[in-house]
Amino acid sequence: MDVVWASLWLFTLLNVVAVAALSLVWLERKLLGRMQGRVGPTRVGPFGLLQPIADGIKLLMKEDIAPGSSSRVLFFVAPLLVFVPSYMVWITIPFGRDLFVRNLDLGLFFFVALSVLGIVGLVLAGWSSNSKYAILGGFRSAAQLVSYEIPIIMTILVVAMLAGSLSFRDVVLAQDVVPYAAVQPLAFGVFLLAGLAEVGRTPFDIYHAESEVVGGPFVEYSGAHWAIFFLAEYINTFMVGALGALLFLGGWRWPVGDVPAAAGVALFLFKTYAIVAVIFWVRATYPRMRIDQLMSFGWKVLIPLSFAAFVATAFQMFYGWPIWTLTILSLVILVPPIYIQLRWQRKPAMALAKHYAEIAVAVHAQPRPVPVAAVTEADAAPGREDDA
Amino acid sequence: MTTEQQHDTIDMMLNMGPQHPATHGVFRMVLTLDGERVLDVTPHIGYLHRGSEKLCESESYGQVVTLFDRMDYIANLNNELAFCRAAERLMSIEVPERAMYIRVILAELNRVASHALFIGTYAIDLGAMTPVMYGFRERERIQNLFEAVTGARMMHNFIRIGGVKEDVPDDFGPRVRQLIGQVREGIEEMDRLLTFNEVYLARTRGVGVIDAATAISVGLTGPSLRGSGVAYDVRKDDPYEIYPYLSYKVPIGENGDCWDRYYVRLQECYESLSMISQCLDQMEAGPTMVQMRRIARPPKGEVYVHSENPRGDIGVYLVSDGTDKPYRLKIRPPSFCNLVGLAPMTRGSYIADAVAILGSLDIVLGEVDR
Amino acid sequence: MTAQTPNPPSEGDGEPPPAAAPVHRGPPIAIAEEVLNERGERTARLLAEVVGPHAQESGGRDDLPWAVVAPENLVEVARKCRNSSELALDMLHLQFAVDYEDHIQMVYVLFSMSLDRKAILRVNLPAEDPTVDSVVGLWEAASWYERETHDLFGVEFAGNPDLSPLLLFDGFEGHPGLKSYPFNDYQEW
Amino acid sequence: MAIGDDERDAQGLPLFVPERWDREKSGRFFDSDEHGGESDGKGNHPAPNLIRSAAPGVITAKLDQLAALGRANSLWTLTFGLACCAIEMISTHMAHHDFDRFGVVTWPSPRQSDVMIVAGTVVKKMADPIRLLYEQMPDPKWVIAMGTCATSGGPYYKSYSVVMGVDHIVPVDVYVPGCPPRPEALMDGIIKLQRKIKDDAKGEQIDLLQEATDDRTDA
Repeated sequence: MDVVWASLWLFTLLNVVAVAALSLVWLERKLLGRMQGRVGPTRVGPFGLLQPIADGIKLLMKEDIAPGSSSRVLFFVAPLLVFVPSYMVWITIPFGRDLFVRNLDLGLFFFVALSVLGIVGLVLAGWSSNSKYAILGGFRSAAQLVSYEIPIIMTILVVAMLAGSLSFRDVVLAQDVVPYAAVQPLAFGVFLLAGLAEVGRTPFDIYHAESEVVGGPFVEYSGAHWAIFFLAEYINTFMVGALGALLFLGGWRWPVGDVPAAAGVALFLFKTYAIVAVIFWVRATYPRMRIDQLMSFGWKVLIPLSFAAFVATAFQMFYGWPIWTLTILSLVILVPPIYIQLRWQRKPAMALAKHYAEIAVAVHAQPRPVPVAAVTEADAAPGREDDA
Repeated sequence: MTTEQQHDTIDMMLNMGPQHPATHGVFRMVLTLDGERVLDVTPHIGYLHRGSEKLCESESYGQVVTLFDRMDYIANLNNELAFCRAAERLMSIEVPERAMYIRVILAELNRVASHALFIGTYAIDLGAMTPVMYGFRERERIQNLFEAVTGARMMHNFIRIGGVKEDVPDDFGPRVRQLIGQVREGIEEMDRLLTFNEVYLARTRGVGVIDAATAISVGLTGPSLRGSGVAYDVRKDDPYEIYPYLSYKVPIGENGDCWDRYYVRLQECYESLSMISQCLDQMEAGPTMVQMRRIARPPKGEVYVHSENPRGDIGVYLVSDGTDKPYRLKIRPPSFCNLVGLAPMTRGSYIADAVAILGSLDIVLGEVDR
Repeated sequence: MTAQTPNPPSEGDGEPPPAAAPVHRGPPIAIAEEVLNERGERTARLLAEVVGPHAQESGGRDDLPWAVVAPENLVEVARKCRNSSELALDMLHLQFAVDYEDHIQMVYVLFSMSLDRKAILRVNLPAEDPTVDSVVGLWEAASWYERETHDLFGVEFAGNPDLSPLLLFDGFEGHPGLKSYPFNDYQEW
Repeated sequence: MAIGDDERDAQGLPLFVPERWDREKSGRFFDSDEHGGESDGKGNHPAPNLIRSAAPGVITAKLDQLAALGRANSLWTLTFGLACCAIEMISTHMAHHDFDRFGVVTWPSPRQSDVMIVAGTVVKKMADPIRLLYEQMPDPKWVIAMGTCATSGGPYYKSYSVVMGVDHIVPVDVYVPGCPPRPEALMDGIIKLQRKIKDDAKGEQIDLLQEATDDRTDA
């Protein structure tokens, strides 16, 4: 009997997640449009709201080409391997106090385990479509996503330590006094950056970079299969927003405490969309990093920082210092890398720009010959003067 | 460069084909890759070879100006100016002062529009979506003014042999001053967004370095050459039109990497804007066309005239046999010569750098293939 | 100038012109006078020293002196121009061919970035099988110029490592740059 | 590809003969058919598929119009600029003219694009790549020939290396005149294409030329 309930719940979850992803598609095009001085889709329905639906209909109705030289079965399985994990994670994510499909008490662990599966689908898509760009994109995605799992896991461990439990609900309930973003700003920052890389948004979107590998693993997909990839990517972005809201901003509880479910969900969605808007804002401003810079940033900066956050939390909990010492500790750890970054990259560039301003070759205007009223041959044509 | 591999691996040949978002049109690059590292680049061009030089030989001098518009289709007025100066030098015509001022104002505005487009497309090659929108917003403003003066957004056919087609509209002065203010703000906006952006610096500093000697031997000219430290600018070293009467600074870089080439072009925008305001102050009333026959018929002889285009040093070698059609007309396209420098710069870099280096050379395919 | 008579149909129409020079029925052809300004005079004197006996003809216009050199000692003269201290022509600004129907003339425009000097070297080649030594060794810019001239004019460059087609596609027969290439009878396809 | 050796002309370029131009149908998923219906290049006539063969014409009429509405309002163009018209096409996509209002986004890969805007002079060396790109695009696809060069060779009609119009290579749906056409002209071309898609789905064939003359008469 509960199989029917479970399938009903899963079906509604699928719809909720799909609608959320479509709203993200619309929000991205409108937000990016606004930031770039243009309007974004306006013709398709009021304020362009039907634009994602029009895209969806078109993509479903399109011919779905599998290139002749590709291994057909793997080609059609790969999108499912990417979509299913990103959808299954939503089972444990609570929208409100008791608005969830299953409240696993190992919710965080379940999320970490599933988010790694998406990589298999990407690499399979890259390899099975038998095109050089796809293979390059697939290997890049493998390298990037694996190396950004570790910072995410460490920051989630920090939250688990603070909350004392691995279930999403308990984490949110534990944050009623102060959200963990205030307690551990370092972990919040590392989580957002690693989340950006996990989802492949700029400045970490190297595996489907348009100008280098032309869409990466998705190059050969068209029509419905490509739509599944597209949807999975937006669901992942929504997931990073949701997790940021739940783990660090106190989900549906923080400022208002216990409120009726509807207000709680509204608050949770507001926080999620705020984080997603920041992700789109970063996409509009930053260029893309190169693959070796991305790797060195991941391994040399994010992972040490996440370990430092972990150790700081351990110290605070072991010695039982008051909670605000942890905030100061994590801020102290956060400031030096930012200072070093500015010191070694921005200042020398500014100094170089000043230096170039000095060594620019100045050309001084020669006195103009007295302008004769009518133009006659006597007016020495400047074109002929030679002495520089 | 690459450590010798124990097992023999085959280098992958990646074809960045004629249709590729980063190749600015129909330019094809075959990269020999060892993983992500580029071992060698073999550029293939000719996908837009329309035979303009052969066409020029069967059209009269007035008609050739339109073909020059379509060669470097981002700096149209500068191309028209290059050809008209060659024909005027051959016919030894003195262009009236006011026509020269109008020409220089429009050419410098076109240079600013071209550099604004460069900053935009270069940023989108590296992944930033917003500067290209700001760049094209400035370009639209300048194109609106071009439309008021010459009647067309891109293919103006306004600079003629012996002067300009007609005088500028009456509100030209105040309108250009207002335009200079707006465009300066727009470019400063792009400057604030991009120049000292950490990720942008990481992607362009020290990438695609070429020293002055190889740059000269390879034939680089214009901002790409000035990025490597050679202070050669045709407006300074071989002054033409009314450039000797203007005071400005020629920005040069030192390390010859992508960021220097970008920064030289950015500073050139500001210099061009200040030049335009100086021209507006010095311009007086007067005729805008020299008295000559409608069909230009230069004497038999040869002449070589070069002028400063946004992309580099465009040279026009005109051989005339006395009839009203040029006997042979050879154009020295700066983008064509800058492309020769692509291979030495890109060896040993990554794929992402190959895209950045190609973008920093700012090539236009209509000019490369003619 | 006299009133402009309608221009006679240009020689290019229909079949290629007869071997004899086409009779020209337009207004008298004026010859452009070639006068050098003093900067050009200075460069011309330096060029005369460097080129020395090899110069078959020389002249100049404004600040651009030119000298005609025999094809066999082109590379030697070019190397001297490039390496000489006071001429220092370190940039090959432009290299192309002009088809005069009875002979093909290669033109090398050389610039000096440091001393701001300019000079032109010209080489006359027979029209049948025009071959000349390649200057790729002196200036790397020559590689693409020579490939393009080889495509459009069929001039062979001895010593250029790869003369594969640059501007035209592989199956293209004929050299479109030559005057003899049919121009107006375009086949619609 | 389906070009035999005999179908190349003297200069080795593919002769394009619409009738004999057939494409092998690889595996289809949803919309188009499995048994190789002939796509007559009109792009918008989706070959008969599962639903349409089950209940011909009855319930599918509305489905076609819904599909056409979806297709018309989300035309994804292929990033494919050849020459000067490409600059005007880019400035149409940019902030001032903003193609995004019509749902038109430029996409780098041919697999995910519906419209190929051929913007610029079609050179013979570029003929094969254009043909290849057209064949890589999934089925309901359209071509806009932007500018006189793509329509009929433009100012280079006498040149030895220019193809006289892209309709020698691919079937074209909308021609946009101009050299280069203003961004507003390209937007008008896209709007005409949208109307063409919607009217094709209704079954009646609108004749753009005739309709253009009507506009002139009653203007």
